[in-house]
Amino acid sequence: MKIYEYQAKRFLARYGIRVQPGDVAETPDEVYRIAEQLGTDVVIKAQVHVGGRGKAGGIKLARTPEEAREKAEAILGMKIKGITVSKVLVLSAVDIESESYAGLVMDRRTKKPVFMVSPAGGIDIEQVAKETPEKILRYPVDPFFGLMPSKARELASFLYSDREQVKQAIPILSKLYRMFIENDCSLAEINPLVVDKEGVFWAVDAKINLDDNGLSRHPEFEQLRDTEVEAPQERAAREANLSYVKLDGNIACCVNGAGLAMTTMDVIKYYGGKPANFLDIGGSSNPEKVVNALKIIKTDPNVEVILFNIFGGITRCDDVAEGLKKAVLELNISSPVVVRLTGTNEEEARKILSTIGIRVYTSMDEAVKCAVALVGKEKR
Amino acid sequence: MKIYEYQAKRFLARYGIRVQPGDVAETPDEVYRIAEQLGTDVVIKAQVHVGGRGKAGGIKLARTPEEAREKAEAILGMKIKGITVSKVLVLSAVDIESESYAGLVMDRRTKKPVFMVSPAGGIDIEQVAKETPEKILRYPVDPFFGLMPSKARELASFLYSDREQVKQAIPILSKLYRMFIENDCSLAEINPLVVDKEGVFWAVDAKINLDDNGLSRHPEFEQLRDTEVEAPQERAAREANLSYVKLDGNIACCVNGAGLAMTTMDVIKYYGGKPANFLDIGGSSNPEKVVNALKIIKTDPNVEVILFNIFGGITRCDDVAEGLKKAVLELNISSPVVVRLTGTNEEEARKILSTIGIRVYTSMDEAVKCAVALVGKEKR
Amino acid sequence: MSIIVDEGTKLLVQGITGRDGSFHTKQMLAYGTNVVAGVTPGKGGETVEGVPVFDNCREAVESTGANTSVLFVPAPFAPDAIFEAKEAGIKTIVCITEGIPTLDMSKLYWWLRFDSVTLIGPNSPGVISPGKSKVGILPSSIFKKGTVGVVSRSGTLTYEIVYNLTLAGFGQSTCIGIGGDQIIGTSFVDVLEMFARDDGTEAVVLIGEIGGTDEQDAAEYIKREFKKPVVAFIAGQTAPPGRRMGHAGAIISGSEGTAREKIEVLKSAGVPVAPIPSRIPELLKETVENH
Amino acid sequence: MSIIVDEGTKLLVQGITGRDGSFHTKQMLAYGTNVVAGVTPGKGGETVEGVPVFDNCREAVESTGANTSVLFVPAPFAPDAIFEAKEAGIKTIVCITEGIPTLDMSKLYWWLRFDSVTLIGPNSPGVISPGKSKVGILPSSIFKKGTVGVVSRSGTLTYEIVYNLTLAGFGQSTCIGIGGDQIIGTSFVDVLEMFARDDGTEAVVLIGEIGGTDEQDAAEYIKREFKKPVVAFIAGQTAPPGRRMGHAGAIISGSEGTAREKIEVLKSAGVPVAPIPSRIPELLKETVENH
Repeated sequence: MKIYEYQAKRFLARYGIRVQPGDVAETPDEVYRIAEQLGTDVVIKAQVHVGGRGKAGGIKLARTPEEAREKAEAILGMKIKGITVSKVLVLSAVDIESESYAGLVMDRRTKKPVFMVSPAGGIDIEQVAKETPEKILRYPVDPFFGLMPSKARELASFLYSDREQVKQAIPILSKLYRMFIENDCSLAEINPLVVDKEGVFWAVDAKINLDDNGLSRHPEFEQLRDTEVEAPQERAAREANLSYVKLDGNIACCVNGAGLAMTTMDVIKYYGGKPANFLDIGGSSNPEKVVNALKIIKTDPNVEVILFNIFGGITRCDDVAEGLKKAVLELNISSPVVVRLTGTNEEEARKILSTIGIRVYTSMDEAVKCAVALVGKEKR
Repeated sequence: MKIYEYQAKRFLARYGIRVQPGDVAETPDEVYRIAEQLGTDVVIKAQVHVGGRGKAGGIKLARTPEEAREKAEAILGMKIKGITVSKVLVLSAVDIESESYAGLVMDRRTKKPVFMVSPAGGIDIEQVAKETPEKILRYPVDPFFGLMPSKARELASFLYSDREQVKQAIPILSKLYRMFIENDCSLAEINPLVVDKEGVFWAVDAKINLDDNGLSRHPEFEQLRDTEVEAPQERAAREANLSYVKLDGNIACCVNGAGLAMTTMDVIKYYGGKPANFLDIGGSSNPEKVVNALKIIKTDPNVEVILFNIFGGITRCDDVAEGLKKAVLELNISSPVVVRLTGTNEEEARKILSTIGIRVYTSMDEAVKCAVALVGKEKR
Repeated sequence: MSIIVDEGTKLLVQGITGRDGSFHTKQMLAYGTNVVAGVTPGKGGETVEGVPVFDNCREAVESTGANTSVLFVPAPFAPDAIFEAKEAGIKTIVCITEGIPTLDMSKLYWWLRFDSVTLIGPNSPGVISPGKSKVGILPSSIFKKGTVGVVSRSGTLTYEIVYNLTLAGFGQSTCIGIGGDQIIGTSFVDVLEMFARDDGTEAVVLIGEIGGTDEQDAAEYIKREFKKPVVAFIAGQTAPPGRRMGHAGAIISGSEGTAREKIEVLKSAGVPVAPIPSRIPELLKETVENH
Repeated sequence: MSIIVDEGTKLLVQGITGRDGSFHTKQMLAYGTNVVAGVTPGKGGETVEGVPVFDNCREAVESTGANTSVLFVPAPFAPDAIFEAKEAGIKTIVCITEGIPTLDMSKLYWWLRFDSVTLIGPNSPGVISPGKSKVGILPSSIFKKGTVGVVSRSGTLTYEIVYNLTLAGFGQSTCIGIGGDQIIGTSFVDVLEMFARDDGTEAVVLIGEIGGTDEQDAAEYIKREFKKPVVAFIAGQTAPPGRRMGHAGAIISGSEGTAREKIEVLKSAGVPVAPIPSRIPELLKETVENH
């Protein structure tokens, strides 16, 4: 789960890492008041879950509260990579002397949290990795011992040559690690970690992703989720315990299993179609799940054809067919429905679906080809 | 470091393990007041660092405050295995239904904290181990994962057959483990762990030893040390950073290194003598250490001969000789001193000691034989 | 021959009294798997489908000699259950459970490695050596005894591909779902190493997906030293970056983990990659013939 | 031949700028030990006795190829220093430091085992293979090249016994002080296993003391499979129970760890035990001759 910069900074502050004073605002007037209260030059930063805010004009400096209001008017409501900005973070500006990078990521290859530090801060770490890899020190942290003082010192020494700065950076890195572990993060980065003209350290920008599998241990994190920026279908799917990702095609798919669902999208593309979504109804056979899935699909106006791809195993084909029948009758589904069924109770499923005139295939390829052929051609 | 039952129970209580209400007292009147305040039958327990209190008459039940005062009079001041009782713990008596054992020890062989539980509580666990080993479950706890819930349950199930009791015992075992780890214990046992007639769990007796090497992490534990029961020589040695153990012989020894110090005792015994102490002055060459060592030896009235055994390596023989010379002159040492010196700067040492007429040997055996021969024969 | 599970597998089912645990115990018994014990704390003494239930793994292993376990334990209790199985001496653990916190898996991964315990999963559909033993939730009917090893990060996609293989006459030595999570106990390379040593496996079908670099590592390993023919499929060619596609591990992070890169790396290691699952059997046939 | 340290030892001194570290660096260099690097955080760039000092172990190992380290680091920092040495790739760590909390050692012990790193100590005087390399604080002059392996829980007692051996004409292959703490990285059995494989060692002198069961384990191992002649000495025959005799590990707890029991068990394993150190050379002579 992604959280916003302002939320990430509250995590950092709770662990004693210094962040700039300021607050989050949703209107230009609020921005004015915050700037007035701060009484300093301020930075106004769009709060969105995508990168490239700066280039898109989502970060601006203001010298007066009036200027802050003006700048906020420009940022609030703007679109960054398709996302409308509804919140900005207003912060006292920092007089930057140097910028570095300090981040932790749960690394799949080493199966350890990996600490990455670079004196080349303020830019995307992937770019640094590509262009000047010698400027990154990567250290896979042993999960049993954590970040030992010797290693915190070694990382800090890679960032700074001044011994006083090394000394000050050590506890920041240790706190960042503790924050990462205690909150089940999958990513936590401070970029840039700034030293100002007076030698004070500031986490000027921060990003935290929380491990979805770890959320169960932190029920309070649910309130960090910004349900307003989720596509309504995605919110509904999450609440119905379905895996759904909206895409921009017109063939909706409804599949049991994530790998098969991705593959169904790939096969649609292969045969010249465009998938409208990723949707995994999971392994259980509950007909209600199918109804919920169709409710979600129905709200997507781009959908022209609905494709079911069910490989019965634990999932019973007849259960899916029952749910589909119920949904088609209750929800007044107007798009044509193409169904591929194989496996457990396939025959029973065919019988159920034949009563409502739905085409059933055994082969995924045939079903997909049929769905692609139906696009733009037919209303049910 | 050993601590008293009343101190151990404060550790347990801090971790939420139930102990009987009560307090520690040093006079019969205090015992009376505590018993009066408790308003129940009370148990009066001698606080000593040795086992076998019960058999020695150091634990008594009293039904009234008056009776408590009487019993306390008998216990306070009594000697248990040579130790004078100066403190008693006064506790509300518990109506015992069952007694079990739960203990943790840092195990040298498995290099792990080992949990031991036995439904045969209230008796010495070594005795249970010898006579009915099938009544003990030993579980070496992985130090990285700690006591996982599944294992706490398994241990609890070994103690109790009643499922409600199992459920209640699980958190007690988990708390005991956490207490053990967080306080660097080397031993922590509850014996007996009692279930009373109402099904309530009580840690009726408890013993905790703290890891000497871990004390540096817990400076506040120093105040748990009862310096009054230490032999005065031992306290002085501890304060001077020397390792000293008082024994009941008459040949004092002063050695560099613990293994050689033990061996010197063994060789004294082998040649028919009796060592007055174990004393290791350690590896450093500081003459002051030798002076401190002799100050301590001097306070032991049983000492008739003083034997130095120095194998010079890092320890310089001349430094030891300087210290010895200084001490003999300043402290007015009347017992004969026999010295064995070998190694670094041996010649210089011989010269120094020849000026004060001390016999110097190269062979440990010869020095020891000389010391043994001198017992009862000579005053310097 | 086969790998991981076979006739010698003596299975312990952790969470046997639950809905999924009892259902799949029945299925596994029906397939012929030697299910010797179950564990559910507090339910010791009961039986499920004739299988004795114990309160803990230690008693189960001591009483039955179980050497393999499968987990149908809810995520919050699964790390402890894995821990317990290992402490009881189990050497192969198959974790069906999904949703275990990644940090817990990081610790367990290394801790199990230290004692050479094989963990399949978490979030795995299980392992089957057709005709010998099935451990997990895979639908028995689609598998056929043979000499193709199948290894996959997925569940139903594996069934889809195995179904195609079986229809085309390719039986399987062992099929393994290594699991869809970010940190899993056994990687493609680990399984390939086992297949390399297994006389019963003559060719391998590798089913990857977006996210991580496990397929790239496999490609490198194959190029370096794997001698048997391999064909592959990568799911998620049309998946958008930055979005998790069901599996916790199926996510393109930054530029890492795209299907395109995986396909290219596999191809450059000499592994043909099928564009869609239905092409796998013919590709396998060609590859085996040209090998 | 020899074990643990030899001509190939490239030594890193952790805590080299301290009083003990610099003094013993000089001594080790004088003995001919190949001291290639030192580490003291914050002192990188300095030199001690001509040895370059680095800020951390990683840089020291990368720059010098050090394969062994010795610790002269105060107890509160020693666990981290051991950790750091291992993370930098050091495969043999000799810990002179005394007073490390036992719980820290418990964790480090297992963690080092997992990667087959040899830890000698803590609270060890070091290791010497006479004429080849000395790592630690042992006084050089008493040692003599030869074929007797010496292993001991003690410091000066070892010197005493080696002194007797050398005077009697018995040179040493390697002498190891395994350390006087409760939890130590390398036990008697571990060292005996190394001596068993070492062609340069023809007989062994084992110097034990009260506390623990390491000598009993050694006796059992010797009885079972150790083929070379062994003689032993056990210190603390007159030590009272329940009192710590200097070394953290030298304590009789309950009925465990008495000298009497150790001596009996060793004798029943066919190991002659000398009553006092001066008897060891003659006992060794007899034992070797009768072997």
